[in-house]
Amino acid sequence: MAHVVVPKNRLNELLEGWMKNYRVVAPHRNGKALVFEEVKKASDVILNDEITYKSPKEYLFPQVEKIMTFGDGVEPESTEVRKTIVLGVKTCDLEALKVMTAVFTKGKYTDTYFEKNLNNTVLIGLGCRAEKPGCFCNARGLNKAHSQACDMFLTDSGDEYMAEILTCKGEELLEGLQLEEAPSPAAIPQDDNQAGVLEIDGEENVIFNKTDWASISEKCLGCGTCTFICPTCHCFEFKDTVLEGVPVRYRCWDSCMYPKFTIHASGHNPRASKKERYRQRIMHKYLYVKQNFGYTACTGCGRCIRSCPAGMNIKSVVTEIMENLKNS
Amino acid sequence: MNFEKQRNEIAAICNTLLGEGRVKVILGFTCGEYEGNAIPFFLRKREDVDKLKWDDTCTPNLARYLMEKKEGAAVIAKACDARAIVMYMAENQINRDNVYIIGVECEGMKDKDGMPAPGCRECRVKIPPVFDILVKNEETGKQNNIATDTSQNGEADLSEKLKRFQNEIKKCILCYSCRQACYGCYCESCFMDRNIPNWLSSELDTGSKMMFHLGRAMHLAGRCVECGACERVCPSGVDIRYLIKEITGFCEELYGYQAGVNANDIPALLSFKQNDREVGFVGGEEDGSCCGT
Amino acid sequence: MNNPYLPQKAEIMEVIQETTSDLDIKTYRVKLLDGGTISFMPGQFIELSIPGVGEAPFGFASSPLDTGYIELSIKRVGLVTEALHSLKAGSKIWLRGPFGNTFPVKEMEGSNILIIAGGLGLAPLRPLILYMFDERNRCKYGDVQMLLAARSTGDFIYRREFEAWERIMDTNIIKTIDRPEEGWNGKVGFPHILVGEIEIDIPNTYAVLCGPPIMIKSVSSRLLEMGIPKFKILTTLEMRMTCGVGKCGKCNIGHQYVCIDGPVFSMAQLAEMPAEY
Amino acid sequence: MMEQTRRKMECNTAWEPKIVAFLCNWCSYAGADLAGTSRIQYPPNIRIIRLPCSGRINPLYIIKALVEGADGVMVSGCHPGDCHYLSGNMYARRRFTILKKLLATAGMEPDRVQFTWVSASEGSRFAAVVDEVVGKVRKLGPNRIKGV
Repeated sequence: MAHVVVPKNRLNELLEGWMKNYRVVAPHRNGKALVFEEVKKASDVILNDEITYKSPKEYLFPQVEKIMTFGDGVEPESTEVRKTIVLGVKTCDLEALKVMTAVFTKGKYTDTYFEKNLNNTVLIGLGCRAEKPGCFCNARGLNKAHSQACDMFLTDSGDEYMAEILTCKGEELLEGLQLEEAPSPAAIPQDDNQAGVLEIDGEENVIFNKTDWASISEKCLGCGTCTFICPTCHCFEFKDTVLEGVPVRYRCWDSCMYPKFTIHASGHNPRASKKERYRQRIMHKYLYVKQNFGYTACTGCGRCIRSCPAGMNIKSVVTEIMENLKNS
Repeated sequence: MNFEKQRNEIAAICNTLLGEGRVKVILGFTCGEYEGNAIPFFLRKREDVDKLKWDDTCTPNLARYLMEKKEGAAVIAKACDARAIVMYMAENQINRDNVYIIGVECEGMKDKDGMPAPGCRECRVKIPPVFDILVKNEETGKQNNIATDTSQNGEADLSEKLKRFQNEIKKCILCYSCRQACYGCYCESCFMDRNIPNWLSSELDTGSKMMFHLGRAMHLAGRCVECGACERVCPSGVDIRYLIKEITGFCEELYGYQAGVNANDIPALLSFKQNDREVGFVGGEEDGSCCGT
Repeated sequence: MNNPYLPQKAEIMEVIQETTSDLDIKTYRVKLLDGGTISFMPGQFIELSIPGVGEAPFGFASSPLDTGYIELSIKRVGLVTEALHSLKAGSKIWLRGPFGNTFPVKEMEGSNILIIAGGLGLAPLRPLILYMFDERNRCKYGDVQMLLAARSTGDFIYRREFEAWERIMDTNIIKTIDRPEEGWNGKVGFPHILVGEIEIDIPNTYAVLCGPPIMIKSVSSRLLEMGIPKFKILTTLEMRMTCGVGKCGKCNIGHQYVCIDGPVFSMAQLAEMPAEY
Repeated sequence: MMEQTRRKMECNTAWEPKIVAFLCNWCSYAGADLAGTSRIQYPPNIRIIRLPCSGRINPLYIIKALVEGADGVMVSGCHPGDCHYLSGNMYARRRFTILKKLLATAGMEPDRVQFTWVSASEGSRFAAVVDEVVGKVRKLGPNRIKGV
């Protein structure tokens, strides 16, 4: 579709216009941390090359979401459909949302809650310039400068943003703003240093059985931080409770790093120790999702590496697995 | 600084321990792949001794790993790690004879921005209270300084305190990394994970976070060794340690118990005296400064 | 789009106490309140909710051909089952399903069937048994042999039906308990040993087993030794299936989800999957 | 939903404090019983939960009650030295002292949580304590720890 030029000095005007009709979620400074939060003032938006410590997945797949109320019948919670703009989403997170969209909407069943949130969200991507410490999107074969997995993609070019309009939802946002059209660039922005693609390339059973998971996971504290800040982690649990006398069901994020994640009522636990749980995390990301949906569920955003209290590094773990495989 | 000197001394000790086969594994630090920070390291072979790291980024509390390796382990222990080990001994979690402690006198660690790490800012104990061998810091040779912390917030009024608590709660994402990194949170099954009874609040968001942090603080009352791990590992920058610090200080004030100093002392909440003060009880003593009305 | 998480309200019509031992198993006969039916095939499962308490998956235990109601046999073991066991006829519960795959009833036609069940493991096989015993279907299957095991006589579920099942032609039921008991005239011992005593037409038999994990493992390796091919040994697995629709990420074994790719697996499939169940 | 409740509470001029009372079986519960059988009047705002001993009162019970919206919590056991289990209340005394400090640090009005000792023979003291506790909580108004 079309390309338009958004001068940076008109950005605030745009934002204020959007805020009238949308909830605008954008990177915003809360204390020291940069987080995706609803912004009420255009000046609160921070569009830079930093990466937020959490991914913006919570606006499509909230950490706690009321999904139904029990009464005479069961009422699905009509989560107020708030049209939302998520602005400034980096390539790694956009690609991750692609994975999550596949998991929730492909196959025999569709997760209607995720789908509804997705339909009411306009994603505005932002090109990324440099890898931050811990980032490894290059190694994962991502083009951090460009992605089409959104409604509009911004590329910073000094005094202005080049906006690539990718969907009708994106087009709607710019209606009536009389922005100057730009010729389609001859080539999409490219990353200069794309390395090979870091993948686990092997048979499920072989990786499962031939890797020394006990020593790989030895340092892991089992805290689950990695899963909460990961842009592709999507496992959840239902929690039932009684609110003001009315039984309700919530859907909450869960983490494969927790012992209670898979425990049966009988007490039997198929993943009883951290070795099994860590194995599940790596294999789910690099093998299972790939087999079921065609994507590797890790985009190299580096969040888990930066936030891990024990210094676990998924990139080196994957590299180690592949080296072991080659040597054996 | 003489980190290099200390490191060499530690390496020599490890070399001997492994050479003599006295331990199977040594818990220490090595260089992390991300930003060169120190990360936990399980040293098993003599040829890996060179990988040991000792500098001002060695923040992780290694005592936690002793709960998985109760026998045949040595641990490179800063004062806070050693204090945690003292608590494990006081609470009958590990047997002193099964752990070899390489105590290291510590001047405090730095965080990512080069500032004193959480816990180190107000650290009162530089020399490990328990060790088999001590690696001294010759430049300073300081004594443990039991000075009271001055950064208390006893003066703030209630609504400010509530606001502070609510602000911290707001940032929390309930990932439990504070719990997992804490030496003291070793329950087989944390109350937050239990189904029966279910401790989560019926209002899942704020309520459950409050339940978790207040419940955890209560469980650490008089047991916290002020290593700062909870604050350091939090991905959201939640500081709930001030709550624990306050009540730990209160335990010391009321019951004269300091956590992680002497393994033979009975932890404050596991003992009692006939004449314990009844601060803030109905008909009991009123305490204007902290608990009064 | 259908919301796969929304349950329908149902009513408990009848509660049958199955066991007389300390293993508290009850069978619940339930029907949907709006008059609708839940049509399912043997092997599938359903998610049962008790408002304010939670939701848990259970295998169907009634005949798929009875459309007026469904039955679920449930042991009191956790949060949801505890609450369920306090409910009486007339109480309301919520159901969603059916989910999961089914026993390959078409492929099994023409073969002899060997059913091996331990304790509550008989419950998810009962739909298959009743399906085969239906007069329209009985002629499609050969001999039906059953080896039913329980810890003690009081632990057998569906005892009241055994006699009727035995009367059906070409059917043989062997009952066994773990330890001898006074007045017991069946076998004593574990199924993986007793299965060797059964006369089986090896090339022409499908074996279907369900029970505790240890029983599944021991019996299946015995059956393989006896020469029954892997793909003809079927079992049904239990996992913590929160969503039932392959989203929540809890019940996977390798890349397969027990809730959508299972719960029925053949030994041929299980041999290719990581051993994590 | 929370917002609605609050508004409901505010509009409703007849707000009455809800107070959870955890009582030990041997002294305080018997004391409450005596207050009842002696027909001593005390405010009906308390909901009594009986436990074997004040030493069995997990501090989490108190935290949970407050987080779930109780306006106050009252805890009572045998007088120090009179515990049926010899020392349960002595441990409890330390725990409650610390808990009260913790709640105050988190910004909770200390008067919402009241600890006391009532013996089986102190029916009138029980009534007086309840009176005092209800009065103090009433003065504080509804519990707003969650900021709603």
